[in-house]
Amino acid sequence: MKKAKPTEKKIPKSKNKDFKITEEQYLQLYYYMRLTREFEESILKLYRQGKIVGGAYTGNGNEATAIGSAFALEKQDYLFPMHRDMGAHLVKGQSLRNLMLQHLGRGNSLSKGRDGTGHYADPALRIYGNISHLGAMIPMAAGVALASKLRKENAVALTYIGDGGSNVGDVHESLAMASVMKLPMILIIENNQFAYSTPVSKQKAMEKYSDRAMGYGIPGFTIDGTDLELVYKICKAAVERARAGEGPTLIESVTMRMHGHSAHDGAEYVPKTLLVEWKKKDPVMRIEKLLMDKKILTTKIKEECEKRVFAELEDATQFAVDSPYPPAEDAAVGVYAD
Amino acid sequence: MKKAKPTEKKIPKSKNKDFKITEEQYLQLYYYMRLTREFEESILKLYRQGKIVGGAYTGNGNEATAIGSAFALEKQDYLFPMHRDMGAHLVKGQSLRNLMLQHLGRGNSLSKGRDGTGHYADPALRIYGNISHLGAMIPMAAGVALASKLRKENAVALTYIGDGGSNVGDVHESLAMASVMKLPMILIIENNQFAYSTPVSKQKAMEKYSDRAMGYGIPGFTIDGTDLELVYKICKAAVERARAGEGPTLIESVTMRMHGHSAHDGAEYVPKTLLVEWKKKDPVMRIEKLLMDKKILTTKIKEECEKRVFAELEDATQFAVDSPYPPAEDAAVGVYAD
Amino acid sequence: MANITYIEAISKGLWEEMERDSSVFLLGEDIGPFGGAFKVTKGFLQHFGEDRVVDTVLAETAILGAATGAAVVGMRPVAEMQFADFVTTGFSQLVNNSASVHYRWHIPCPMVVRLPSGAGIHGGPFHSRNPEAWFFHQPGFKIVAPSTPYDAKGLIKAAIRDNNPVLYLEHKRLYRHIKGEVPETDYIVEIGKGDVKRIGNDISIITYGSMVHMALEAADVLQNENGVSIEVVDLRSLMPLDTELIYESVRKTGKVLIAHEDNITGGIGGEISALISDHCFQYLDAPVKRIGAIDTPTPYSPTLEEFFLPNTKKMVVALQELAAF
Amino acid sequence: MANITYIEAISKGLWEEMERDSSVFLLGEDIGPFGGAFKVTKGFLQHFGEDRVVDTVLAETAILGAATGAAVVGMRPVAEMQFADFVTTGFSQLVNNSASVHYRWHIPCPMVVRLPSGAGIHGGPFHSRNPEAWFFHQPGFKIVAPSTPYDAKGLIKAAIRDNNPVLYLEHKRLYRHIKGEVPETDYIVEIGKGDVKRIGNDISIITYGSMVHMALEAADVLQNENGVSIEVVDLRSLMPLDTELIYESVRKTGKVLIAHEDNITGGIGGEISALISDHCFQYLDAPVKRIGAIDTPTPYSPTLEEFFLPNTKKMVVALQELAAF
Ligand SMILES: Cc1ncc(C[n+]2csc(CCOP(=O)(O)OP(=O)(O)O)c2C)c(N)n1
Ligand SMILES: Cc1ncc(C[n+]2csc(CCOP(=O)(O)OP(=O)(O)O)c2C)c(N)n1
Ligand SMILES: [Mg+2]
Ligand SMILES: [Mg+2]
Repeated sequence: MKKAKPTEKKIPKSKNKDFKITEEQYLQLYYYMRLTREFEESILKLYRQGKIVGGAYTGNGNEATAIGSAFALEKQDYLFPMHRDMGAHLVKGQSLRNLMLQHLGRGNSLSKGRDGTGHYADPALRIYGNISHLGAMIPMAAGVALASKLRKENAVALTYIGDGGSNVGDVHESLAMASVMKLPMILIIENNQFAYSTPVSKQKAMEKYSDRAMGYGIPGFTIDGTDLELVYKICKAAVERARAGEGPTLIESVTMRMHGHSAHDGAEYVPKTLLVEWKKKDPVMRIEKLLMDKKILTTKIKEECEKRVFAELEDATQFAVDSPYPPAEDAAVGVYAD
Repeated sequence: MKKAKPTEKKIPKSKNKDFKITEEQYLQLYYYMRLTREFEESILKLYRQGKIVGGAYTGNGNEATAIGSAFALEKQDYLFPMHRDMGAHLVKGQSLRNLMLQHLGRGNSLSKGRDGTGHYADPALRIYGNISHLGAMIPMAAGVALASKLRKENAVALTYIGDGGSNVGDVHESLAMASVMKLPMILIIENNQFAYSTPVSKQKAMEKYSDRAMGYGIPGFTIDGTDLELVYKICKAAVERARAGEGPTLIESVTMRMHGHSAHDGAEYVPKTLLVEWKKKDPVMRIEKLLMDKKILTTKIKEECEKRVFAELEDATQFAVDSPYPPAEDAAVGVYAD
Repeated sequence: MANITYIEAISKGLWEEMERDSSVFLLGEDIGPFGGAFKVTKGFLQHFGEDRVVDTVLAETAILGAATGAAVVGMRPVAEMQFADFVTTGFSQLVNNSASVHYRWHIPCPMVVRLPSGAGIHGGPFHSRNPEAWFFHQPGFKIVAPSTPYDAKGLIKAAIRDNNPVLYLEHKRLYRHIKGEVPETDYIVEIGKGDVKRIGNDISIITYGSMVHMALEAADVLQNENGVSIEVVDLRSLMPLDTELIYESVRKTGKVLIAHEDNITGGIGGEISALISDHCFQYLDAPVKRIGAIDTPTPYSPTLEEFFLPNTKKMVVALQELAAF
Repeated sequence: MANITYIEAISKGLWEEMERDSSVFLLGEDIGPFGGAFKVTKGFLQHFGEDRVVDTVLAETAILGAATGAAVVGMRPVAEMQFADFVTTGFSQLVNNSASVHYRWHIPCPMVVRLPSGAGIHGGPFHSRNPEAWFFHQPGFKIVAPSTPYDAKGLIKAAIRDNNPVLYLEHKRLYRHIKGEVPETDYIVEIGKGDVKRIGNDISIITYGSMVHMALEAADVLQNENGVSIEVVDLRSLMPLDTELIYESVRKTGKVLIAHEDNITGGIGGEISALISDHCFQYLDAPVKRIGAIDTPTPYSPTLEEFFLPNTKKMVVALQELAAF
């Protein structure tokens, strides 16, 4: 039995040694980062206008984690995103229109208005959204990883949980199952310092969440979740490992929830200094600066990107706002499949 | 934050340096070891005679773990034993008669015949028996530890789980809660190589169960569970730590389930060589030999002990067999407390 | 007397019981400095301190199990589920441990689980649960579901003083929507006692929680538009049920509409209907009718949710049909 | 045709479906080399291999969640709970995920959960559960409960072919107790269709599972001792209910006894009674009666358990009272 090291901060050596990010990929990533940030700003605006049906959860601060991780997946891989992972939906191919329709609860949304926000599934893209119960998707992700293994699909299941949600029993049972069966599953613990109002110091007594990996005999990493490249590379290695049949990986991605828990929450309980500190590591700014420094991003490209983002958002918002709610009687159908 | 070491095999240094076992205590321990072994043999005999109401679970191989751990408790401490911990009940003060009555489902049993085996509570002795659902007692033990902390009772809650049962979500949630709140709780994982028919290699992918301690920032130990002295001393240290307000400890006690899962199970799936190997470490033999070597136990004392054990068992068995089942209509009362 | 909201009444009841009995303590997620997702426990931490207002890790099994353990050794924990929906995550603790402690161990288990329940706030499938039927079927629980500030305060106080696990359903839509007169002196509403919220002669509505208000509105409509006199029986306690009060009303009116917001099939309305049929057979002038949510998860979109839920209009239609029978 | 036991019928049905469809696989605790606690899957591992007979860690949430996940991506998992009681440990997965997948996602969730259920074997409070009522109340499940080897095989096959989460209640007391003729050719018992196990004119017993056999015995007694003709309706499917079959029988007899082994209060008998009252009101010659376990946990001692459970004798008394009404 291989002895898991408590935490490895370095990127594990790849067998392909092929984690280099091309210029084109950098620009793609930049686009997704901007798009995600602006999409969520739009959601907040729509919320303030009373157009969102229920609550609105955003992932400001979490973009690099969501995007970097999903970018490590291939088409055949399965994504089980959480409520702060809008960027992962986008990277996996989801359209802005569909995401907007979900938030506005429209009849032509993927869930046909039966559920909101990221709570939908899109089998063609292999995206399976969360339910509200924290941790409840992870056993399902393990099951999908099991199906992939049994069918020799060579597909990996990537899923997420928060620092608070990681304490739910479902997480433990899934990791126990996945580790014993060497299932191709990756779990990212998004430690964004808070679970609703509760600081992470009241959710854990150990140093870092990746300390839990050893308890399952799997590799564990704790990384700076605002560093897009790092997230991508660690996840790519984990995907490779999973695909090779070596089993799951646990990754703690350390970030900050820069907004309230949901749009209605002013988050007065968050020390202002913490926000100031983390603002310096804003993941969108970080990647922008990096690409500027690398001369991959120019002012011109940036402006084009912005234009594209705003145009797409404009289109999606208008499309969603113009779409009707589902007909009322529709509520009664579809409990059972035929 | 103190960094938990993955596993510490040595007994942690006591503040009292007072873990010495007196001769009298040694003989007490020996008595409990013999009593437990013989009690469970009696249960198996009664089972074969069709006198046990339901299933019969025994802890042959686990005596040192059950007895050594419970011996580390004081009167004010709380015991939440599992199905292989008959010895712990006895050490904590439970009478043979009561245990026999439980197994025979009699009306004058502590549960008044509503539940069997170790499934009873005895508040005076601070024993709270398990339910069948594996892991389900641990959140309750955490709650009792919390009550102890809130009331400044200075009492510790000791509980157990199997190698299989340790995968149930309840275990994780309880450890998360207990570690964050620094509750005076001790969890012993009784790794007896099998969970029913399933070998431990199919229950875990890590090296040892104590590797999970680090994931909660608490001390973890993996010890030879057939070594009565070692079990006692580790547990004593854990109790001391808990009482000092330093929080929970996780102890993996490695043993072997020398009988079937329950009395009806022939355990054909257990490799004979494994039984032969572990037979050499029979915990009752081990303590007997140790005490003989130490000249604490003499043939005469041994014979007296046996006489006492058999007489007590005779009494308890007869008492229980002679006791009536509860009156049928009794089933309808007592769902609610007044 | 003070004119306060439903949610203020719950807070006040909790507060008074904590003042009265030092073995009462609260535990749950975000209930401390934050005062809870709905602010029921706002200010409690400051007043009662960390040993009485215990913020927990995010883990319902641990919360409910810990509450059970603490109760068994003589504390009086009040556990908050952030939404009633999340009680499913700790289901085993409640139905296996809490409910059976007294029957199997002969020890009281004086705990309260607060369950912010109910739909109508566009919460979607996972923030809209009415969880009562599951626990109604498990021997060992008491279940209460107040509809007014008066009952909310009286029942939370009774629940805390009860020696059994009590599930306290507080309807989220009533929180700030309903106001009422509440005594500032100590009182309780006895668990197991319903309340006739409107006296009538022609049809009985048997209901509880948020539906009481719709029933009263529907009764007005029936009176004004159809001259039909409706009696509204507010159960307040779902377990034990005040069967005498139900039967008395049915024997008088001979016609019954049972109304709950929960899904109809397998809801507690079925049991109530069965009890009425069994015990009031010769008094019934019409079939016992039920109204509730349709048998689907709670949908998210406003159009769907409206179709899904019972409401005053639908009750009026059902009552008119009954009246015409 | 072969004369086999109830448990053999389940095994055979499973085996045939696994032969027929390679997307069917089994998962659960001790189901591999050991063949399961009750030996339903004995020999399966050897024949179908490790990818079709998956021994899991001891963790019901993981088992039920993994089954749901695998089903959603097109497999047909059959999950075994070692005892039905332990489904409570994975309750959230079933009621939140499995049940709502199709309604919310529009994707089929073709999974089966095998639930060795029922009391009468001195299993005590935690090895005797009849878990149907909880899931009956959650929209999204189908629930079946065979009483004979024929139905057991036909229903496990139908359950596996169904595109929804199906809870398959197999009564432990019937496993080796009941034998019957079972075709060796392929057949299914359609989910949602009940079966009249005995035709009669005076009283209908509506029942399922182990109680069917008691009902048949009680019917004999009534016929022989009282000259009363009893119809025994075996529901077989609890969800969806074959309401037409129920109503037809009630319209004929005018008197009904609903019988289930589960606790009475909040059991599915309440719903059935309510449906009958609502839809057969003018045909009823007596109150709809129910018989079931009393409202306590399942006690351990034989004397208590006997008092707790319904049985043939108690049914006879209830039927005689109905006959005399
Ligand atoms: C099982 C469960 N319990 C409680 C909640 C209520 N709730 C929703 S989000 C949240 C905080 C989540 O914190 P964390 O897991 O850290 O994720 P974050 O929102 O910070 O990304 C809580 C308590 C829930 N959704 N599910
Ligand atoms: C939650 C739960 N699932 C399944 C079972 C059925 N069961 C009873 S004991 C057992 C094996 C337990 O193995 P382990 O935890 O290693 O304890 P041991 O019996 O070996 O001491 C199983 C599967 C149970 N009691 N509880
Ligand atoms: Mg967080
Ligand atoms: Mg074991």
